[in-house]
Amino acid sequence: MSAVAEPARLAHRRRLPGGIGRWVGTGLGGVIVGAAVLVALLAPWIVPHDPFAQDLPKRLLPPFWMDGYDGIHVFGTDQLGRDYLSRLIYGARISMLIGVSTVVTSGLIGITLGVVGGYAGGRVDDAVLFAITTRLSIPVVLVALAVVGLFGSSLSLLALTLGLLLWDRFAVVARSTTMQVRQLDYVAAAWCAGCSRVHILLREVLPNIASHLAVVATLEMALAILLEAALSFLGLGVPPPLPSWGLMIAEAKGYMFFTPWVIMIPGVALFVLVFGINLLGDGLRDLLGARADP
Amino acid sequence: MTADSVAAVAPAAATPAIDIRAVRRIFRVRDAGRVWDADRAVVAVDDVSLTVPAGGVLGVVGESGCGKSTLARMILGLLAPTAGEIRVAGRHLATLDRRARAALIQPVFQDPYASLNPRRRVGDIVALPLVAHGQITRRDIAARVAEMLTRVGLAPELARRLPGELSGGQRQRVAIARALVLKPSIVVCDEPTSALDVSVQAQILNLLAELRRELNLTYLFISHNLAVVEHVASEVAVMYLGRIVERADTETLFRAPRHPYTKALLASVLTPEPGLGVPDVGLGDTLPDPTAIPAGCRFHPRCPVALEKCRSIAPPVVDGVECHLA
Amino acid sequence: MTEALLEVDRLRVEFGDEVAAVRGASLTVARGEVHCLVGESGCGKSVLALAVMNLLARRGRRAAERLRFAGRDLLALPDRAMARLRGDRLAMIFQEPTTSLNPAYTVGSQMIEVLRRHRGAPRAVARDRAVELLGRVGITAPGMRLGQFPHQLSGGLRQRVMIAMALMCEPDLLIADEPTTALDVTVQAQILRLLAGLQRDLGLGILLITHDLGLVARVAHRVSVMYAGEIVESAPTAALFAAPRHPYTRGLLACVPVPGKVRRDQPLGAIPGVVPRLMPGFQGCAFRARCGHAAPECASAVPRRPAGATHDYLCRLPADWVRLEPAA
Amino acid sequence: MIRRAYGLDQPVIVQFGNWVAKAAVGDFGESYFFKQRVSELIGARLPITLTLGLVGLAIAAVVSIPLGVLAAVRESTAIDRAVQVVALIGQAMPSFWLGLILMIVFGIKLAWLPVSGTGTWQHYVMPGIVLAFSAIPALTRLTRSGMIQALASDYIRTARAKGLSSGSILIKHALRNAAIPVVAIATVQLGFMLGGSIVIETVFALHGVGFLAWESIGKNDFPVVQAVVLVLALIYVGLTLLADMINAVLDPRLRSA
Repeated sequence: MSAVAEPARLAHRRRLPGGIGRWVGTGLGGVIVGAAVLVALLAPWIVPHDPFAQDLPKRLLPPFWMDGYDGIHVFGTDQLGRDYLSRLIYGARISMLIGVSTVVTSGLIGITLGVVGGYAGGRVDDAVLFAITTRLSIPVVLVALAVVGLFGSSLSLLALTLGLLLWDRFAVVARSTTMQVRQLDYVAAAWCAGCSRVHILLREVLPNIASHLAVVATLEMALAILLEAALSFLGLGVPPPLPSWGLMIAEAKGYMFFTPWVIMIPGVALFVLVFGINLLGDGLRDLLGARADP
Repeated sequence: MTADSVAAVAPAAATPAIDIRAVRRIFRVRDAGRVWDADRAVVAVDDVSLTVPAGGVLGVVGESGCGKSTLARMILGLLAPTAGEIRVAGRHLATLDRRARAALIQPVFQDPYASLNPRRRVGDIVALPLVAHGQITRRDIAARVAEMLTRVGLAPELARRLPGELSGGQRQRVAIARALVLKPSIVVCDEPTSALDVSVQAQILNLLAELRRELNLTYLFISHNLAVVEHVASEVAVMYLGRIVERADTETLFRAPRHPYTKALLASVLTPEPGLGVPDVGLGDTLPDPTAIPAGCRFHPRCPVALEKCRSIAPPVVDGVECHLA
Repeated sequence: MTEALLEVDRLRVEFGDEVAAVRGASLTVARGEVHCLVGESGCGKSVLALAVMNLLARRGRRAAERLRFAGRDLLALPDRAMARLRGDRLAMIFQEPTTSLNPAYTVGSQMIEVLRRHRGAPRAVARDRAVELLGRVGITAPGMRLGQFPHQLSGGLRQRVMIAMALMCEPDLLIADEPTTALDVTVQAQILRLLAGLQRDLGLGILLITHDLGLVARVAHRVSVMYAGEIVESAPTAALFAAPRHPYTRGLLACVPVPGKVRRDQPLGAIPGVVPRLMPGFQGCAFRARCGHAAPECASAVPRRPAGATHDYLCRLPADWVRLEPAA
Repeated sequence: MIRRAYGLDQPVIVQFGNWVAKAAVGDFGESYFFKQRVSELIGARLPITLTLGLVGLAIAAVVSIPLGVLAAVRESTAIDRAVQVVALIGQAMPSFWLGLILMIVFGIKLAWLPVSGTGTWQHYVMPGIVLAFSAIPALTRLTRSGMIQALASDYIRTARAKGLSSGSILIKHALRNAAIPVVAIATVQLGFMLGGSIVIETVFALHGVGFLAWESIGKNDFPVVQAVVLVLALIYVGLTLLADMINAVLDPRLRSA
């Protein structure tokens, strides 16, 4: 064949950004997130022991890589003798639940506000902008703590609170990308073609900002998981005896100078999950050519 | 006799395709990042009236920022005029519902990269006006899309492609197909070839001319390129800082321009004739600023023949020319 | 014969293994001449200029038989020495005056740093030179303009500042890449008159890159027509417009609507198809897919034919084919 | 009786209105637990939190700006990837956990730094580092993307065509423009860091307003909590205004019309 490339074809083929390293990173992120989803879904069937069953004589048993491993509790036991691996698996469930529900709630609020403000402009947009600024001025951790402190801790309250607090980045990104897309001529052409506003928003604008929003979703999910852990660590998140990773670290804190692995195991789990979500988000950002900065 | 009585008496053929009365558009702008500043008013289009007869081609020329695109967007219904009224085929644009408007008037924009939704297939893009119009079966839509694509010189198989797979010229053909699929009578072409290479520009201009003859279309053709306008338009309106300063049929305007600005514009057209050198347009280095329109004749700060009265007294319009000296 | 200022011989530029942007282009700019390089978007004309300046993007690779400026071999010049040459003997201005000036600094500071860098001139001397040059490019109240930021100037004024800045060290050659494309027509005429005047008064050589044949006809001494990375025809301006030989040049000229020349309601001449992007290793004439005179032999190496002492073109057709076959 | 003394028998909206009216003149009422004016409590604790925030921001800036510049200059190379991985690690690190780890290593194993408390400058080192971790990813990415954008801009091409030295191109022409968004975000980031300091102050028992708020929530001492939320929100608003002003100084386009 000749070496003439059809110009259009060439323009369409996107150069792989970042090379092999980027693909490895994205793949690793995908594997971590996929594994976490599986573990969370299958938790009741894959736990080796009852995560809530206490066995006080078997307190603080070391994990398999340390001397004194008993051959039964792979990651050892906690200060009440509960199987650490089983609690870790149930903890993944809590993290994923909080992550997903927060993203759904905050995504709905933020995307609606951002798209409407960005598309309508004028006073509507001023109102949206004011809402965003107000929200940003609220210290999230403190308000979430106060809400839980006031109404008592429960998993659903925590999920709802975080969802109502973490929509700002969705709104900012949805607003700025909508404003960009809105002034493109294909939106004008759709208007001239007789399309309704709803059609234009759903069919012309949303598909073209979706990639940016997908990246924001990963960032927010990671943030929500970290916040839940932090709140639980402070004792005002998920109530005991639920095995939130943050709560596990808090409960183990008193023993950490003698048996450091009790905080290492849930901490590493938390780090790896959040790292995986962020890796996936980073990969998405590059593959879709999206951006998540305001 | 008022326009209404004309429309009542004469058959549709005598109704102008586009009829604009005293249209004005003011934008409120705020400097970026300066929330504490008050908005400033920018008069983009100032008291413009014009008509385009059915089947005619009105070329609108002028430099960037003169208001020609704002005018086009008002006629397309994308922007509401601040004052004045716009009629399309004898009907008030403001009272038309979106489907009726779409069936009458359609756009072709400048940048074929921004005017096609990158996430939709070519077939869906061309079908959009038909889908929005409703009452047409899917099979009919597919047939009309294929017919339209062929008509603008594209293979019907391209319907399955995404815009990203097409060249600039092909994209502009898709945009033209979308504009014509509802069989409108008026097409507003806003700089339709400015983003294209000369060889492709010629293809698109030829296509637009062909389609106009066959479908008996009316064009409002906006361009900054006088050579292109001379080639396609039957009448020309020259805009300067939001006003039409000269209006004439194409031959008269190019043979005997009367407004000093039109003369300068014509003088700056560089035809491929070696040895003529670059003309001196004599406009000085002040440039028009739509946020600070001068008193009197708005062209006087750049005008090489301005008189004292041009500084303070707004010029009258005589035979379509807005100038004290015409 | 006049002295050759810039000699480019069989320059090749490739970006990775995917695109050959310039494929053996040759041209010579004489001292004090306006040489126009004309072609459609993507033909490689800007890449050629950037390759001469050694300003290619990091993935760009250049190679040539010869690349000489004022007798110096640019290919052998180390990067540091090349940087010393740029802005001094060899200046360049760009298409977008709006984005080509740094928004964070005043016009004056951006002009002054050129003279300070290349001549080590004291600030006051550099400032005087900047004022003088701003006046020279037709800017009124140059002293006041020096203290202004780029956003306070119009597009036409910014391009004049760019030109003045390029002249700070009295260069021998100015490369101007589509300097008027972003400007209004009336401003374009002013800028072109300015460039033509500078060439005349200062004996400045100009390599002017454009897609506008009208502009070429009015300002160029010599024209090189570029297509798909090659110079397909090169001639003195009058000769090129009087008797273009390459089918692409002829097609391009037929495409341009000329007021008073082309009748309305008659189609313009058009070149069918689109410009191809060529991979490294492409053989034969790049225009053959769009050419009405293509023959099987066009797929193999095409000869460069003379059509006079300083006129040559890249085509299988003999020099007298134009007379044999009058323009359609 | 106690309910009436604190006005708690009135409708919520009236309570809130009263509180806002008093807060506007700097009167946040009295703490239920500490039996002390809330404004005095906060006034005593705020300097500690502000010090922690500024230390954190300083560490973050010193680390992330050079990293971001380096990554941009070496875009799409192994160095760039490494910097981005560092940013990802920072983003994924739970701050309270990092605090505990630092305590084990530097406080107990190496015994270089105090584990908790407020007394000396050493008390701010570990909390400062942990707090910096929360800002480093954002600042590094922003510096990197700002520099990449600046380096790809037309005015950098002009600077190269003018033959300027690479140092002048990088620092004077590119970094100056890339700094505009970085400085603005860094200012706002300080607001977020103050809000986030509650976790770190609690971990290190650093007696700032965050620690105060945490104690008060545990004791249902709501006048204090309300006041801390309001003070942090006001500081955030003040910082956004400051960011706007800094932007106006750095970007001539915003300075004059």
